[in-house]
Amino acid sequence: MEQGLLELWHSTGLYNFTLGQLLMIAVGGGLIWLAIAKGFEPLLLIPIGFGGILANIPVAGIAGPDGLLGILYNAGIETGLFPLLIFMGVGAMTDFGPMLSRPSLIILGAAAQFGIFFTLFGAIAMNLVPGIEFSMADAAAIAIIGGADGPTAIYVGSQLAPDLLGAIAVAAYSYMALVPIIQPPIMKLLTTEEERQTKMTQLRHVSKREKILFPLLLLGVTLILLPAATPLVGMLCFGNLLKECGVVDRLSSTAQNELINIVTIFLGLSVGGKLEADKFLSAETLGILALGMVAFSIGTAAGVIMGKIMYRVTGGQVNPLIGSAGVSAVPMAARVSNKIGLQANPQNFLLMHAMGPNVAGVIGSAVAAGVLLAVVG
Amino acid sequence: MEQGLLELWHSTGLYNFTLGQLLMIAVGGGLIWLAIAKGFEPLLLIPIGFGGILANIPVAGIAGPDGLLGILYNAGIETGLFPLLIFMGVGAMTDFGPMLSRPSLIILGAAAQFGIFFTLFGAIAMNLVPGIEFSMADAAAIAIIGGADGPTAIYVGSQLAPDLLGAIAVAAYSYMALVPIIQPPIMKLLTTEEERQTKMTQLRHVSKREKILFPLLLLGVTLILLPAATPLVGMLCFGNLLKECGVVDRLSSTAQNELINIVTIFLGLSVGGKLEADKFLSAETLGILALGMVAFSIGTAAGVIMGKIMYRVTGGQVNPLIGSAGVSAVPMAARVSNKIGLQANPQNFLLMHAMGPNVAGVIGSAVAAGVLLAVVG
Amino acid sequence: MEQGLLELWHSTGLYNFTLGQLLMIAVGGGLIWLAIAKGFEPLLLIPIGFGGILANIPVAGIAGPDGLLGILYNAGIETGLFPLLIFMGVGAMTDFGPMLSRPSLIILGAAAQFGIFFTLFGAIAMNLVPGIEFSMADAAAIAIIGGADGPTAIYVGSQLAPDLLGAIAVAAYSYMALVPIIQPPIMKLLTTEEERQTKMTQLRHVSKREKILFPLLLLGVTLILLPAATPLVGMLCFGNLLKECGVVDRLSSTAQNELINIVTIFLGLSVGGKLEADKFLSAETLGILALGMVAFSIGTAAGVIMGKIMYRVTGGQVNPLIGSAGVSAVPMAARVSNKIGLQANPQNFLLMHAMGPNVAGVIGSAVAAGVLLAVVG
Amino acid sequence: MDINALLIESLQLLGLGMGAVFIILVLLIGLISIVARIVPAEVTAPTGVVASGVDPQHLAAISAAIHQHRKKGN
Amino acid sequence: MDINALLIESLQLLGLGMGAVFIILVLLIGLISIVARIVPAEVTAPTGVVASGVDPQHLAAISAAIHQHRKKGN
Amino acid sequence: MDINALLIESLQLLGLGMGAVFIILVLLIGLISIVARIVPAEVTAPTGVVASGVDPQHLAAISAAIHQHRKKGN
Ligand code: NA
Ligand code: NA
Ligand code: NA
Repeated sequence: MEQGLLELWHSTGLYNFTLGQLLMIAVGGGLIWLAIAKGFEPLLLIPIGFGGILANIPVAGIAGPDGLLGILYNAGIETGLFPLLIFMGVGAMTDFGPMLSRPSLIILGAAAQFGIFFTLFGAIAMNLVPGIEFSMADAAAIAIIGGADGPTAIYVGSQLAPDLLGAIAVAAYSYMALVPIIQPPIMKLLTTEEERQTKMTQLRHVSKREKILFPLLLLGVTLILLPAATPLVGMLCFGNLLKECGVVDRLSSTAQNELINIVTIFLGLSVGGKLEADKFLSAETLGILALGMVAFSIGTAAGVIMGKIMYRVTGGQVNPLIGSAGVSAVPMAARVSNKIGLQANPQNFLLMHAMGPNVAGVIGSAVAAGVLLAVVG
Repeated sequence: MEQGLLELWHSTGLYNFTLGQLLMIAVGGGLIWLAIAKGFEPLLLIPIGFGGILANIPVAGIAGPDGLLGILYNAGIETGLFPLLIFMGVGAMTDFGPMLSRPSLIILGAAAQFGIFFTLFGAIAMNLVPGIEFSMADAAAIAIIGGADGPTAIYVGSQLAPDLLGAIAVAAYSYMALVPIIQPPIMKLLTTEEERQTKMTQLRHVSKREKILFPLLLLGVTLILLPAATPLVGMLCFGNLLKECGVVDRLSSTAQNELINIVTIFLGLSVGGKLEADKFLSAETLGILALGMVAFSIGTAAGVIMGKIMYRVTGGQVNPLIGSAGVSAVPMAARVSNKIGLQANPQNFLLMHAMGPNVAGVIGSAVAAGVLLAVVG
Repeated sequence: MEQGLLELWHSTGLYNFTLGQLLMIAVGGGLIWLAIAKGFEPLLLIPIGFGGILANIPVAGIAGPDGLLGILYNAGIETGLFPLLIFMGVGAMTDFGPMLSRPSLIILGAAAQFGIFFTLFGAIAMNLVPGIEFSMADAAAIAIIGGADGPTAIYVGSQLAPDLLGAIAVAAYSYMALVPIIQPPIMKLLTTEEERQTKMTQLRHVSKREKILFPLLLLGVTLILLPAATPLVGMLCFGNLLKECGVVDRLSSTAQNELINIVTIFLGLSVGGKLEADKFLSAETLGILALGMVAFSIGTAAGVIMGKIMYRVTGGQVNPLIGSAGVSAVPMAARVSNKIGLQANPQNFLLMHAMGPNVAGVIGSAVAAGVLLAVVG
Repeated sequence: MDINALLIESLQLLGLGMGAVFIILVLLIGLISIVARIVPAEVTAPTGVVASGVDPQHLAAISAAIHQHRKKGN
Repeated sequence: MDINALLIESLQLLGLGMGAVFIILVLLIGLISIVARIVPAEVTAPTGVVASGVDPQHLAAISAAIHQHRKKGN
Repeated sequence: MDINALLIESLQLLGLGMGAVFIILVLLIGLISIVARIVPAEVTAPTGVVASGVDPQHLAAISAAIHQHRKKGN
């Protein structure tokens, strides 16, 4: 009898907990609180936070190789399957129309990727801080947070630095949720009141056929110049083709509803499984959080500055505020551009104009991911 | 030519059938008949019955390691994935409100688990019958039938006694379907007419915030005291959090519809794949069926007796009839409590009061499963 | 710096393309064009075409063992999982009522399978052409194109001749889309104006119970006589039982909607992954395309000729035009029968009569597949 | 295996295959016809009620209970 | 292990198991009751608005912009 | 690899990366503009009908047949 009791006692959490695990359970709870009470990207942060709690339960081994989270991780994250399927769903949900109607604005989505590559440099420079050691692969995985795109960050992170994946995903989604707080001061600092008041002309009509051709065009350019980006860009294009072609609506609907929901649950839980105490509670995580903030800020600034250049070049036809939307974080960043524009001029609706750079930013960061995977991976 | 004909003849079922396989095909057909004509848990028993037929087809090897059922079994049952995902869906479908509004009734859901542990003892005692040999792991896997909860039984069975899984699943779901026949005589035997006529006061209002906090609370208690129960309890809590938090409705909807449907099909078929003749047609199966009935009856009785104790302690504020709902078998057992209550007093609506012990019984048997996995597994 | 540039250049598609890959990307684009602009089976040919493009991108290795398409292929095609799940969905979508109401017409669905076995002979004879070498397994995999049933062709192809799978799937779905062009001349050639004008009597009512019993009956006959056909036939029957039994509507709905959609996306992409240049651009592919056309034509002719025999035997109660629907290609072939019938007599509605042989053809080709797998596999 | 042997084998397979297809489908025709004769004509499909395992009065009682409960809060 | 030892072990497990179930569920009753007392009464659930991360004026502006855009083409 | 070499490599990557992003997206701008000029204006989208592979009369006939069939039983 005593032996049985002892066995049971030895199998309690009380007997087995480490301080780190308790802290991580609090971190998981904190993410869930941010998601529910503050609206921080709940679709991802609730599963990630809950996965983080499950991963830090002693004895149970839920994130171990034979546990639920470990099995899901090996099947879907290590292989890249989950982020690629999410990207397909994103493609099936994205209307590239606003971008096609004024393609020149795509350049804003390119400029904002400066945040990624500047952060790569910053992460390497951080090695000068004692206690932090980032390899080139680590640095690249962290830098991609600046892409402000969840599945891209998880895909690159899982390929280049799986040990940092938990922190990278948490940083990426948290900062995406914080876009309405991070971006406005930078946007206002870099623009004049006159620039912000700029009204933009109405968008031209985009035909169905242009929309069908676009994903094939994008895939074509990518496969010729940067095949390493084709898994991500390819699935985005595939999803978008399902949506736009108009003859496979049942597949398109499944890709953007049930399938992406199922994969989101699995992806969130298994990414949360990477929030293990010994990996997460380290100086590296603080570095990742700091660098992620730098990446978002620099990306926003680069987009706005490119917006100012276009404002000059076009003789005032482009409102620089839509430049910040180039970081992606669809559609939050475009909404922020719209909001700041309305503050300057209550008749100034920038939302649809900002959607162009916004979705271009998704493509831009997928391309940047391809460069990182090709050179560093 | 003759050789070809001979080859084809040797590949017919007629040439290869064993008597056992024919019997098992009849058993599979019988389960399908019970499901369709008698309404026995059709969501599970149709896939299980059909899987049982497929598994006993000679030559085809559908339940073998390279066959459809074998592949599904290895991917989803051996790993625990399928029952855990079902449990997530159950969490997303369950309203714990009636239980939260009067938490003291949870004690009824604890008492009914006596059926499990008594049956464990009974299964070991059955070793005295010649021809039957149950190890402690076998006994534990059989006893969990008394939990009256399908996914819990399948999860524990697959971990502790995969060879008995087919019989355990069939017994669990059959007896759950038979709850309206098994429980009433026991309930009437143990209660007086006066007790059965007891009306219960109306339930207090439960706030949204209490409902959101509950799954986190339950997970917290479980991870501190019994980590071995956290895979099951954790997924139940995760599903319930998705439902109650109100900010991820698309995930909650997928968890309780498409995802649970897909997994139910796969789980049913692969559990059916365990209905192989040489495993199922044995004295053990008869023992399992007998013990399962004992487990259900003892659990029901224990719940009712605890109900009688509460009736006394509270001075007649608790109707003992709701005690039987503590075995789980949601929502059938609660309906039975309601029905017997109405027979005693046509104004006596016990349904919502019985839902409290009913869902508490799900938690109770998941906890019991944790104890069995921790000590025996 | 130069090294970095060189690395990037060496990782471009431009540097790495082979002529074959460019051709195959054009083939993939061509399939997508046929699907969108010409309505060629878009649900399958868009994923297959897109998968074909992705598979031929140099460097990226998307169809390799660690790439998305390779992983999906290994998980779902090599194991047979995807085509079997599609078949389950087909079962859940098929109403066998018209077939049950006049079972004698099933014989037309048997006759049309002559296309399969004649083509098997033709494929072996093709070995006389220099440069083409088909083993018996190759020939069987090609012949099944004549079954005019996509999942059956993919299932048999993946088991007997995985290297030819891409070409076989493309041929099968293309010819299924071309049924309205391939069949009419053959039908008109083989029938007289008088035969084509034959009106058929109205179908008898089929009770719910007959519909529920049918899938079990079909499975019973198959498992006794040809167990090798039971994976395919079994899943068809399982899906149909889910649909007809009326007590598991949520499973039936999932099987014929979300689940089949998800699997269609995965199956299409991974079959497209088999459109690799070195496998597809060969004399064998031309042979497969030629033989597929032969198979469809012979199958159509055999069905019509059997129709003429039934016309004679029944004293003009069967319109021979419905014989061509026996090849399957549901519901296109039945529509073609109806259309040609209307041309001969504007009051002559053959659609529901042709649905009988049409769905019988699905069973017929699954049985034929079982013979091929049993003898050749 | 030389081409002639293969040709002969494929001809045999033609016979075997069409034979198997016809035997199975003809058997199916027979069984369907037998079932059609045996199975009684439809009697307004009582399966639905049996399947839910609940009789109508019971259902009414449940709805009443839920209704009453909802009205009073929660 | 002989049958007697097994029987004793299973009796122990009966005690341990029911003990664990009761301890956990009784603890749960306590916690639920505490939470029920601590958590403030509902204040017309403001979570919905917070969760979407957008204030109502903002939403109005967005809808206006989309409406205007749609009206003008595309 | 010492920190200086890493810093230089990361600076190179900055140049390469932004170069690649700009080249690809500028090329995309060009191609989109060309497509926009080449593709003819919309002509009430006839794709829908072609896609279904059935002409309207045919569809009418089918519906008529189904309707007639349904009316008569089954
Ligand atoms: Na981006
Ligand atoms: Na229970
Ligand atoms: Na066929």
